[in-house]
Parts: sequence; structure tokens; C-alpha cells
Amino acid sequence: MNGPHDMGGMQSFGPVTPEPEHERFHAAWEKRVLATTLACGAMGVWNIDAMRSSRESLPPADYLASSYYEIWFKALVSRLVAEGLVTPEEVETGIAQGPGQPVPNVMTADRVGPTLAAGSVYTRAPDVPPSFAEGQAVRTRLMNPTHHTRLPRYARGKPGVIEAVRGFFVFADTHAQNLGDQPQWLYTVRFEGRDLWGPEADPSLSVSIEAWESYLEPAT
Amino acid sequence: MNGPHDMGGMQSFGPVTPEPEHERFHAAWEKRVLATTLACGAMGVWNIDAMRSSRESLPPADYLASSYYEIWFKALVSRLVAEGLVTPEEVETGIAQGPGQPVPNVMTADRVGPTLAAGSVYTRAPDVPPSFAEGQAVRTRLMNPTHHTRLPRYARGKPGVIEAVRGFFVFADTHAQNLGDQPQWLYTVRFEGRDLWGPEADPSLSVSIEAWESYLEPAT
Amino acid sequence: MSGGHVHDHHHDHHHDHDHHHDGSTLSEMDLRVRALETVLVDKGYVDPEALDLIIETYETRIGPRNGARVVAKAWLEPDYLAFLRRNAGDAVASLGYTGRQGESMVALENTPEVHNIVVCTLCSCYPWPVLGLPPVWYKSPAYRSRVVIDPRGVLADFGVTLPAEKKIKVWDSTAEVRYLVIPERPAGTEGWDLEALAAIVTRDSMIGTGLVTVPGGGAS
Amino acid sequence: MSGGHVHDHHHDHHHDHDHHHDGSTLSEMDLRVRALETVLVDKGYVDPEALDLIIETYETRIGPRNGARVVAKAWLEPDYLAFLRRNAGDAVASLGYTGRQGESMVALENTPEVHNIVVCTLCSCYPWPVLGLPPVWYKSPAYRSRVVIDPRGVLADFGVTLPAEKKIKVWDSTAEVRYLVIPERPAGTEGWDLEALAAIVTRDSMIGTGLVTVPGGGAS
Repeated sequence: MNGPHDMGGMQSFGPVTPEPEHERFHAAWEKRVLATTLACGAMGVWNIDAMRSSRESLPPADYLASSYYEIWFKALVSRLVAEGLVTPEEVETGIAQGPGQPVPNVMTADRVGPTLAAGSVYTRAPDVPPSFAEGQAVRTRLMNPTHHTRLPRYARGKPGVIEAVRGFFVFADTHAQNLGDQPQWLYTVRFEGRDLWGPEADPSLSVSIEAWESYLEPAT
Repeated sequence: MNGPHDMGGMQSFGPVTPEPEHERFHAAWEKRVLATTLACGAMGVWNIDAMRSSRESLPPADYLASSYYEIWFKALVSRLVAEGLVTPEEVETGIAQGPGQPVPNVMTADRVGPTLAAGSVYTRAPDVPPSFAEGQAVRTRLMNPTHHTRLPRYARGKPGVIEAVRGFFVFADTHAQNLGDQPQWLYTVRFEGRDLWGPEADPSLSVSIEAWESYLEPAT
Repeated sequence: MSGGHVHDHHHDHHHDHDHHHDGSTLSEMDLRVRALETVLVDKGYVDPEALDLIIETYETRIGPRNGARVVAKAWLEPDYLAFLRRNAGDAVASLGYTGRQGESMVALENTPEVHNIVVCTLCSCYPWPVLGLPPVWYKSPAYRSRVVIDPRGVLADFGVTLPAEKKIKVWDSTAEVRYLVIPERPAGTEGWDLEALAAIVTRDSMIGTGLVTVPGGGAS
Repeated sequence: MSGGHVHDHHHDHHHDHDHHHDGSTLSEMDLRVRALETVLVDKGYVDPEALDLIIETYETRIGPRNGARVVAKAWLEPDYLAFLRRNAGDAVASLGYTGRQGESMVALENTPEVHNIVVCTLCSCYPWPVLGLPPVWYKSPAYRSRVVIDPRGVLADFGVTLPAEKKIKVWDSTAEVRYLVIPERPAGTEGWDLEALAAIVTRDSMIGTGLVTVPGGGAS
């Protein structure tokens, strides 16, 4: 979906504001949002791509006006409600109106360490060889799906080169839609700045993305 | 400038809400914003392209959260302040702290009818022949200027056909920056939907834009 | 806190400062726009009588009934249609419709094969002399973003379905050319006079988001 | 309205409901997040002890000092650098840094010819096991939008200027691969041990928006 999150190449957000390394949180609620988001994710009701899809589906003005932890919070609420795990009234009042639904997992305190240390593995055993090789010229597809996708608009329909073959990865587009892992070969594709932004681009610039095989076609 | 106003192709704003033809305003203040914007424009301190530039320079979250008359109002205030015609304090309090600056024109009541009926002419006498002819294949330039421009992002670096030669028009990009009329030939350029959006585009779709000659290069 | 009336609902409270002594409720925007207008008048930049006249002009004289008469005349008089095709600006002006935001007019004829739709993706360009001020939806992100990539989806929001094979031409008003769609004349209007025909021509049909139908009769 | 203390400023007023009996001031977000957390705990979806442990983990154990040790070790030990090049994930894990958002690691070596910068234009992907939680600016529209089109402008916001001829490679983390920049080792650090080197490696230098310098000494 071409939404507010896909902002690569915009020029209107003003300067970047650095901050000291020791500033990890800027309000107590940010810590709680981090923890609740991870703990709810560990329930196993949705996957990371589905949650990204929820975040980028916030109304665009709301998305841009929100800090990132606010985006996390709003998307978490929206997802919990959409999955039927809480009601809007419960979220508003802070009072549970009944017991929870059954969920696949609850991350108890003893499982925090192992869960965070393990992460989630998004690679799968390949059942086909990769179609592209390092150094090969490719072109990204010109596509505008209405569902979650990870090919940014600035890098669509552009000529590039395979910088690396990364492995065989769960496909974000289907994963986000609960259509399964449908793993594909994943590549790092490098674009010259002028191919993305035109002849006035910084001549020293190249930009790379990670692209699943179905985002790519051979260069013509 | 790649800003929030350049929204052609986004898919995340939800459905369009029709409204009855007789609904011309939705609040009394909207009428006053219309009138003040036109009357201030008639002062001759800025031109229409400069005002468009002010509107699209609002912070993106603010732009998207505002109704269009709110955008007009905020940009008008911002422009009046930038030109030194009012102070932020005056706008906040509603109390003028001193007399106005001299301005080229004040649109008195007797001049409203003639001024609105005349409009502004943006065509100029051509001093060069057009470089492109109706039916000719062209390509829009891939460019990302940081100033005001009227080539939308979705139509950059795309193949199209000259649908019509419209005339010799004041160039919006320079006009907005107070760099003069610098008139150029203006064309309507038609793109096939698939050239803008890819092979999955509606096969019955074509989209056209108006493009100044410097936005175009011959098809390769 | 001055002692005041008691509110039942907490949320009423912080809008108190918008309540005036005459009992009216003014929005934040009403107050801000009034403050600006007062300053502009006091500094001599705008003439309050001129503001009222501008509003009166767009409330009573310039609106889509102008365009409807252009369309009806084009349906009835082949010579006038030819004039519109040759020079829409002069043809429209010959009916007395001139001025701001209509300096360079082009008429777009719908046919059984082609349906035209007008948009301004970058701001709100619209043919004022023939259609008046644009409706809210024309200036909305939902319309501006989507009509160039999914025109049939937008038409569905207006309850309009076109045959799959009908060509859709979307015209993005990126310069000072202004487009008026001449909709197809519906069957069942044979022998109607200009006034009767003009009465069924809707604003939306002249933008391209509507079709002209015979009320209670067979649609085209 | 319960009788309360008197406020000098009108603006204080509508925040009254955020004042609690213990005198603390809670923001709207504090209240909303607390309400959600209470519901989630009461419904049995999350374990409050687990939430505290998650926070403790990212406040005390997982942060950029992990990455700094990876960098320092790579500077000191050619075998470890070779390990990083061959399999960054295993090399990082060999120091005990594993888990969420670091499942597939790649190390990017800065050289006198090439400077690497990491971004996630679409959301906030970041190598948590080595750098911890991303700083606010990394997740901000200003950074995400601009670093892919104007990296030198972004670097200037960080006070960093690179030679014009230096190649800039921007890496947009669009999948589950996570990048760690290995900055150039500055001159003047000959003979330093791992702890001393790790102490001067900043978080920003491992994202690519900073360079490593010797405090009070000659920068690289």
C-alpha cells in the first residue's frame, strides 16, 4: 500500500535532530509500550509483518503526527481490537469486561530471556535455486499493490545490480496478509543515485534495498 | 519539493465522500478565508505559484490534518509574516501594533468585480518555437528539485506522448521563487496507466499532466 | 477559574473559552480567522466591503450552473460545440463566464468510448468561472491521491460504474489550463430546451465523477 | 468541578485531569498506555513481571556498548574481522549478542573510499542485539525520508562532512537483514586495548551518521 510510511525521497520534514546515546526513553509510557508490544507479539496471534501492516495503515495524518512509540501503541490497540482480543471500550476505560480469549502463548517472566535471545528465524530451507547472481543487472518491478509490501516507491521500476544473495526468506507481502511464509530468495540490490533521483543526484551516492525475487526482473 | 501535497498514487486515504452541489461552505470562517486570501493576493506582493509553495511548505502532518481552507489560512498567515506585513503577535491577538507597510495594490470594493472577471493571464508571447509537436513521444525528466515544481513524482522519468501544445506560459518553478516569469512552451502529456503504475494497472486508464518544456526530453 | 455553569461532561470544559457573551459558540478557526481579518483591515491591506463582495460573488453568481449552461448549449448547437472545441476559453467567455482560475479553458467531451475525469493532484486547481468553488472532496487527499491510480474505485465511491472497455482519461491540472468535462447527453432528452437540459447537468458530471441522467427516467 | 488550586494561566486549565493525588503529572499517553496494560494483564494476555523484565533487558543489557565491542574486536583481531565478513551473525553471536531484530546480521566496513549509512525508510528496522533500541531520530520522518536522497545533508545535521569524492552507500533495511557499520579506526589509537577502543565507538558511528574520533585528539 502506498501509504505515509513509504517516505523515502521526501524533502519536507526538516532537519534531523541528533540525540545523546544514553537517552533510551523519553517518557515512562514509552517503556510500557515497548514491553506490551513485545509481550503481545509473543502471544503468536500475529506476525511481525502483520504488525508493520497495522502501523502503516494508521490514517496518514495520524501516522505523521505521532512519535514512533505512539505509532506502536495505536497499531497495537488497533490490532488487538481487530483480532477480537479486547474491545474499544475496555481500552478506553482500562477495565476488562470479561476473561481473555485463548491465545497460543503467554510470555511469562521465565520465558523473557530465552525468547528475546532467540528472536525469530525468518530464513527457510531453499527448495529452488536463486534466479539471480551477485553482480547481475536487474530491474525492480513497477508495481503498486494495495497490500503490505516492502518495495519502497522510490525504488520501483529502477535498474540496479545484485549486491548480494542473502538467503531464502519468508515473504513479507504474504506473511503480512496471513497468506503464509511463501519463502523466496532475498537479494540486496544496489542502485546508483542518478538512477533513483536523476542526473542532479549526488554523484557519490548509491542506495541499496533488500528485495525478494518476485520484486525483480532481469534487466532488459 | 517532494512534500505532502504531491500525493498522486497514494492508496491510504480511504474512500472519497461526495457532497451535494449546493454545499458551498461548511463554516462561516471558510468564506472569510476565501475572501481574505483573494484580497491579499490582489495586493500584488506574491504570485499564485509563490502562495502554492507556501501551502505545500506547511509541516506534512499539519498539511494532511488540515482541511483545504485551513491550509489556505495557515499558508496565508505564514506568507504575510514572511513578507513582513504582519507579526505573529498581531495574528495571535487580532490587534494591529502599527500601520501597514506600503503594498502595490489594495482591492477596494469597486475593483472586486473587474478584478475577479479579468483573472490573471499566464500566457506570454512566444519568442521561440515549441520543441515538441502533438503526437510526439517524449519522456519526463527524472528530477527532484528542492523548490516548488509542478511535475508530480508519479509522472517523473516516464514515457508519454504530447497530447496538445497548450501555449507559452509563465514557468511555475521560477515564478514561485520570485525568479521571474521565464515563460516556456506548455504541453499536455499523456501517459498510459501501465507506464505509470505497472502491468497490473487498469488497462483502460490514461493520465495526462501539463508539463513545461524543461520537464521534458525526447523519447529515447 | 471564574464560577460558571457546571458541565455534565468533562470534555466540554476546555472549549469554554470559545463561548461568547451572546451565547454563540465560535470555533477555534472562527476566532483565528476573525483575528487575522481585523488586523488586515486595521493595517489597510484589505477593504471589508471588498471581502463581502468577493463572498457574494462566489455564493450567488459563480457556480456550476454556469458550466451547466455551457454543456446544454454544446448539446443543442453544433456550432457552439465546434466553438468550444476550437477555443473553449472564448466559447465560455461568450456566455459571460470569465475570470480567475479559468484563464485557459479546455473542453473534454465524453463519448461512448471515452470518459474524462479532472483532478489536481498537487493542490486544488479547478475551473472557477464555469464550476465555482471546488467541493471539499475535490480538494481532499482521498480524491487527489487515488483518482490517478484507481479511477474506477473513486467512481464507485460516487455510485458510478462504467463498462470495463470504456477508456478513462484522467487529466491532472498541473498548470494554469482548466478543464470542463462535457458529459454525454442522456437518451430521453430529445426536444428539451437549454434550460431543461442545463437543469439536469450536475457539477460532478462536469468534473467526471458523475453521469447525467434523466430524473426518474432512463439513464444514459 | 471540584474546587481546586487556582491557575495563573488559562492554558494550564484543561490539563487538570492529568494531575493525580500524589502530585505527579501524567500525560494523556501515560493514561492510555496504563489503561491498555491493565486490561491486558487482567485478561491474562501479558504477565506484568515479564513486562518489567523486558524493559530491564533493553535498559541495562542490550545497547550500543555491545556493538562497540564488536567493532573494537574487529579493529584489533584480523581473524575476528574475517569472521565478521564471512558470517556476521555468528561472529556477533560469539560475543553473546543474539536475538530479536538481529537474526540475519551483515557488517559494513567503512574505508577511506566508502562510507556506509543504514536506514529503514519504511519503518524502524535496526540491529537490536548490537545497538539496542533505535534513537528517536532514526525512526523520524526527517531521517527516513531524506537520507536516501540527500545523505550529505543529513550528515551535516550531525556535524559530519565527508570528502566529495568519498562514495556513500546507503542501506535501506527493507527485509530482515540487519546492518552494523564498522567505522574507520581513527589515527592515534595505536596500541589501545579492546576496552579503550570500545569506549570511543559511538552508536551513531555504527549507524553511519557519525565518525569515531579520539577525544581531545586528532580525528580520523
